[in-house]
Amino acid sequence: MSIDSNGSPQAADPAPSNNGPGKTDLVAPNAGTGPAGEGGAVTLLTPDGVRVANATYDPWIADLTDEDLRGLYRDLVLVRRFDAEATALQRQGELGLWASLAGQEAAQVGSGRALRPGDMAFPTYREHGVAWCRSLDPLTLLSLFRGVTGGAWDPAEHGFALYSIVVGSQVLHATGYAMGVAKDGGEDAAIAYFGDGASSEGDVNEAFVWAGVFNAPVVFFCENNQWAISEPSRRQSRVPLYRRADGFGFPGVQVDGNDVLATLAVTRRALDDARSGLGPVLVEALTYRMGAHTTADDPRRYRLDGELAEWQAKDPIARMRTYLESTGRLGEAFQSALDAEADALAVRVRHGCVTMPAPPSDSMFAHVTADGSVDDPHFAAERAMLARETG
Amino acid sequence: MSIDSNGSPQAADPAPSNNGPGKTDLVAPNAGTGPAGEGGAVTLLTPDGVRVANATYDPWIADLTDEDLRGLYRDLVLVRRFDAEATALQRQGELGLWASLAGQEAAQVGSGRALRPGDMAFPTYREHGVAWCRSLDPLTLLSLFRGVTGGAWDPAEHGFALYSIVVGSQVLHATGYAMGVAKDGGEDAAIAYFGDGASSEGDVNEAFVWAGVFNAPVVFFCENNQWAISEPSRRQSRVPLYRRADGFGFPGVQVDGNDVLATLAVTRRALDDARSGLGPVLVEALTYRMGAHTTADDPRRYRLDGELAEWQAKDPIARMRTYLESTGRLGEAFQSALDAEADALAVRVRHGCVTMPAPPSDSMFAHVTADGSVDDPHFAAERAMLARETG
Amino acid sequence: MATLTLAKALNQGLRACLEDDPKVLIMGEDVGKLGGVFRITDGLQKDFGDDRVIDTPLAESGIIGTAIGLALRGFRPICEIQFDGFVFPAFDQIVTQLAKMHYRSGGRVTLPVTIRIPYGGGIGAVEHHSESPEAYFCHTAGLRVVTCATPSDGYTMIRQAVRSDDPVIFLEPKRRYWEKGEVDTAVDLFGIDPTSHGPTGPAHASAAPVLGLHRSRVTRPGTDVTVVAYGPMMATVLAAADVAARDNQRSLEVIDLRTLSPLDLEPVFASVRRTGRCVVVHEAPGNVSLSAEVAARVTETAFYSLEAPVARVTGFDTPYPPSRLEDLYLPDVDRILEAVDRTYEF
Amino acid sequence: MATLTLAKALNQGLRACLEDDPKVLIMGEDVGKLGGVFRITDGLQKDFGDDRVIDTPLAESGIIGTAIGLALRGFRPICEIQFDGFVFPAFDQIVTQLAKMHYRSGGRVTLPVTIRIPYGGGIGAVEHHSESPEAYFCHTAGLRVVTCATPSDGYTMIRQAVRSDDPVIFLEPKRRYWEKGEVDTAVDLFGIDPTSHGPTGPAHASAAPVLGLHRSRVTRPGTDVTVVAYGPMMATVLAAADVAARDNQRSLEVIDLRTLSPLDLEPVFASVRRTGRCVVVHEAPGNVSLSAEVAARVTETAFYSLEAPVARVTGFDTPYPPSRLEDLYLPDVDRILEAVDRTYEF
Ligand SMILES: Cc1ncc(C[n+]2csc(CCOP(=O)(O)OP(=O)(O)O)c2C)c(N)n1
Ligand SMILES: Cc1ncc(C[n+]2csc(CCOP(=O)(O)OP(=O)(O)O)c2C)c(N)n1
Ligand SMILES: [Mg+2]
Ligand SMILES: [Mg+2]
Repeated sequence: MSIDSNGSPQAADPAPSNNGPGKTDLVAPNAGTGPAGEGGAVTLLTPDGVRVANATYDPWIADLTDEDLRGLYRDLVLVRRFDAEATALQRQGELGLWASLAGQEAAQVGSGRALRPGDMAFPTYREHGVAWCRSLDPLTLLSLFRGVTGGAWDPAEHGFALYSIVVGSQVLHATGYAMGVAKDGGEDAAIAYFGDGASSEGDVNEAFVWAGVFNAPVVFFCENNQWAISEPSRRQSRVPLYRRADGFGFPGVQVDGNDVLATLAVTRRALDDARSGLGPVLVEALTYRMGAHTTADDPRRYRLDGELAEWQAKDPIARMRTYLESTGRLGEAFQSALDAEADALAVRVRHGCVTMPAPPSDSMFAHVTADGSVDDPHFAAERAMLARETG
Repeated sequence: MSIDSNGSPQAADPAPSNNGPGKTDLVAPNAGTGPAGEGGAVTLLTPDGVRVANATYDPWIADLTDEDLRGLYRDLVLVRRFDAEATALQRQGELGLWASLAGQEAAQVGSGRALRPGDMAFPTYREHGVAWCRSLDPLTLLSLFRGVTGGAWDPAEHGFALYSIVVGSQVLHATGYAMGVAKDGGEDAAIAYFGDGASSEGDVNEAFVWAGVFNAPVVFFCENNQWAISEPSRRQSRVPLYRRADGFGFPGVQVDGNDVLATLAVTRRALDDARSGLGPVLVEALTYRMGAHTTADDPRRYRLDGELAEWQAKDPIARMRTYLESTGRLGEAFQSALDAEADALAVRVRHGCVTMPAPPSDSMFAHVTADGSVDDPHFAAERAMLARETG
Repeated sequence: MATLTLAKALNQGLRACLEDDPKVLIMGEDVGKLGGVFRITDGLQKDFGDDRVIDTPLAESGIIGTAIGLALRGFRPICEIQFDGFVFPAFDQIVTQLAKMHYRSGGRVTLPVTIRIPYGGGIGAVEHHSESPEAYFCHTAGLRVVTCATPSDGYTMIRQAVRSDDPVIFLEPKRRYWEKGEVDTAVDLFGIDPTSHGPTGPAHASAAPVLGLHRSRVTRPGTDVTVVAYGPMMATVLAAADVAARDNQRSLEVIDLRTLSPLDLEPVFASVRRTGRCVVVHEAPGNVSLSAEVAARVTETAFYSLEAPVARVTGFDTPYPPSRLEDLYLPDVDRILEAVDRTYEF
Repeated sequence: MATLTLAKALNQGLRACLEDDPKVLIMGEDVGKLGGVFRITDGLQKDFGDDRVIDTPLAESGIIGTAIGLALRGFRPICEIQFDGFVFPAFDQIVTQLAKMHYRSGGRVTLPVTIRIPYGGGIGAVEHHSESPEAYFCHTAGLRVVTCATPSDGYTMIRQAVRSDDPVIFLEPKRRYWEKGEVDTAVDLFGIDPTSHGPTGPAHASAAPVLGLHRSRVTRPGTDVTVVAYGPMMATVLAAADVAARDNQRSLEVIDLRTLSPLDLEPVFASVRRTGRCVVVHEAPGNVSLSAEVAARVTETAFYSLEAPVARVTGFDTPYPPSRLEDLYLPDVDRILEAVDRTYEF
């Protein structure tokens, strides 16, 4: 496989590329293979940017070319830049709210780039990095947070379902979708994103029941960013979340979610298992929400001393940069081109956001239902009343 | 501990009695210690009525006197007789519905007798055997199925919560109750009964989350009677249900639910763990619903060939009788007295049922809310209207 | 034409749905081998396979949540909720997801999910088996809510509901399952050009016109009082109309709402303008209910025609009582006639 | 007397609840260190410990279900649902368990659980953060539903609600959290003999009488039109009354319902008998809503006093729209005055 630089993954190419990291970079002898307990979270790239060997997962990224690796780095940098711009826009009153992904870029890009075009991702409200990988225009995301739309893209067009705000609800949708894939004989898979907090919702656990019983091709991707607003993840479970899968009879694996390579490898493998009829897999990506829950939140009230610093040392972007630099893969030309691209992206996002037209007032009445042949005079009267009011 | 013959357990007596089965009956060398996988479901009494040794669980019933053992047998016999009478009453139109416990007597009596007076049991709609152990008059149960009450006993009086028809809902109540026990410093425990089907409900899994996180003194007692109406238990999980606990970080154990001694031992241990601050335990009791789901059901439509016969060979009452007889514990006098007691119970139940007065019509309006100081003329008008009509 | 029970008519309607469109699925608890606790899906798994008629795990949120996912993949799931009282674990998926995803997506996503719910009392059941939850769904924008009162409507309406691109809550009056009526199963519901009128519109010209899914019907014409009802209460109201005609010489015009959301009240308004009197009947509790909505709209629209305020006959504002009391709880002929009388007292 | 925001008044009310009774608990998502996303429980965990102010796992059914269990053990839990749109996962526990267990038990079990829900729109939020779900709860027998419009009522009513032996849905108009008003926190709500009037009755004679929890209030007397509202709409209605007085010389009598179930409509009936005109206002969608119920009851009770049908001003029957449209969605002064005008057109 290769990952193109326009943000859409290409069809998988099983042949490992010969200038990939497989041979040259293996400096540390071992790492977790997941399920943890057999060695902890799967890591392929240490916080210091050192590539460590992992017999189980190395083959899953053996095909990556240098260009692919730079592509991943580019994704990380650009989504962080977009995210920072969105946060700034919210502070300036241009967005009603923003849920920052800062700190979670690798978990999102690694898993997002593991997807094939035909797969369907079911996000929460924070998967801007996955949206990016699914070629969704960042401005489309902003239209939701600006209060202009409900988040109105076409899931089928992007392989990316609508943002889901009711915590956990989308995990059942992903499972049903995957059941449908199995029914129509497709080779696609579904991936359900959810947080550590969401793991407590009945819906998420019912999805585990369903997926196990129907052996649905779905990957449950839990971004454990350590917090559900102000509650630490131990308030949701006294054992690591990847272990939840045991109870439902399918594999769970813990991955270093700040390691884009490990996340890519683990998600690819999980998707492959799902596709090949092995059923669901739960991936717990250990990561950290570096910012506030949303721009409405104040993490100073609950965050632990030193925690942010500890996780900053594990920053997903810094480690990828160190790795690429130290292995001579990141030239200055690429870096400055990327900086320019990030700046351009920020400018485009800002301009697009502030010039985004307000929705026409009548749009409030559009698409409440799909069947236009039903006439309802009561509804029509409400609509007419608003039309009169707005002139 | 001893178990009195009036249906109320006495306070625990840790000293093993010296004429208990501990020494004389150990004819088979080993059995499961649960969690299964370490030897399968815990069994202390084989289907042939042979007592097998189990180093882990033998001490938990070492205190049982011969009288206690006969008391357990008596419970099994009487609840089956009551159940059969209720089924007959339903067929004759005296009850609207009946959910038979036939086949599950040992699971219910074994666990019910493991409880202390201060404990609180949270039943489904089928725990007539547990109700018996909690000294609830069988007629009180019938009032619910006759449509005379909503199942209106006082949970606090009996340590037995109301029957719960919405599958799974009561498991959260048990968990909250147990949290309350921990808060008020009590030594009580809660036990939540639920079926294999119920294990799929979000509420049950949320209860597991809660109990784990708050280390609540609650035992989750799943009566896996193989069916949820017409659906086999593999439609709820592809792995044995006791394993669900793994995912939430507390122990799960599988017990032969047709073995009253094993069920008693396993539940006692689980309750003891809960009481001593070790937190929740999931017990999966393997048993079988020998009758229909309820009197409204027709199991011929879905039951597997030979299944009933297979389980009849594992009958919980027959094996206990064989055991008691073969070890000389069941004299004829006891047997015939018990037969007479069963007949008398049946007569009392039948008579009490058919003579049960219909509820006064105004009772429909009683107890909708508790705070009588609120006057609501609208509600009063409805009440007055019915009073006029029934006049 | 065949004489069928409502249960059988629904069963045949569902069979036709499965035949019409390979994307139609049936899913729910015990809908397979057992054919559902009311046998409405009897024989369908045998004939269409367990890939299309699916026994699900016991979790209602899961049923609706996965149905939404299946719909996103292009399927048209028909979900059975076993009894009215067990729809509430699925309430979140219904209200926040199923009802709103089309809107949220700006019309890009359609969720053609039908939720069948046997509802209402009168069968001597224990708690949670006799509820009338329609008000909850009617208050929720984005859902369509319909109910049938006859075998013929059962057959037709389930097919129309499943053809609808909107989520439809399909309420089945369970105590009428065993009542019989004439059903024309040969009717061509969707016409030669199914797009020309939309799935809920009238059939093509050559067939007898089939009433659209979202149309109410004057079931019994009359001149003195307009009585509005639906579902399980229709038979009771028609019986009351018989008694009124015989004992009081009063001619009741009986209207079957059929569609509870959106409401189709034009026939009601027209009727009230003629009769000047209106009684609305349902067995759901009265407080903040459909009868309040109908009363409010009728009053607003036909204020000067009304000789008396709209009278409401409903279940009491208590939980559904133990079954030995349900005959007193449910509106009956006397209570309906008493309300009719009330409209003459003003 | 102190000048407090509604948020602070509720906070102080909750503090008093915790002080009054050691069995009172607060539980919900983020209610501890964070003090809730609206800071209504600010400082309470610090002062009362995490055994009494409990951050729960993220699962609403779990919150209500375990609160029921805690109540069965003798506690009085106050549950916070973080936003209106997130109460639906708990709907089953609320509707089938919390509301009905007292009835089911023949009065032997009481469940004094209070569920606090910040509700309503107007804060520029994303989907599910601006819902008005009161109709669902009002339609459910066994629940009590109340809402406050002022800091003073916030302080008093939350204490009364927590004292009530019934489950109470306590709706807090979130966009009014930061509006200020006078609060008498010294008021002795329950009197010397708390049993004499019940927890929701008037205080003992020596104090200024405190309005019972289930009483509506004439907030602004008037003579021409009766306007009924509650919660977040009260401020809007009062503003409309100012404009009407100034621009049209019309005197609106404004009634704050406060208690949504049971309704206390005697003051409304009395008012309408005087004014002959009635407008009911809420921001929840109109279809099968509280305004329908009020309109139906007012019409039934005061039919011959009415000069015009009761007018309803409500949110539209759409999902709550994206926030840039919410000002057009929510009833405003103009829409209320337009409805007032309508009552003169008949
Ligand atoms: C059903 C539901 N309950 C509550 C909320 C309010 N809420 C929004 S995000 C959030 C925390 C989610 O935590 P987590 O699942 O860990 O995801 P994260 O925000 O950390 O990415 C809460 C409680 C919600 N959106 N949905
Ligand atoms: C929430 C809910 N959904 C559906 C039902 C209908 N129903 C009653 S019992 C039952 C099967 C329960 O199976 P299980 O949990 O295994 O218990 P068992 O009846 O076998 O004892 C079903 C589906 C219900 N009571 N509650
Ligand atoms: Mg999180
Ligand atoms: Mg079962």
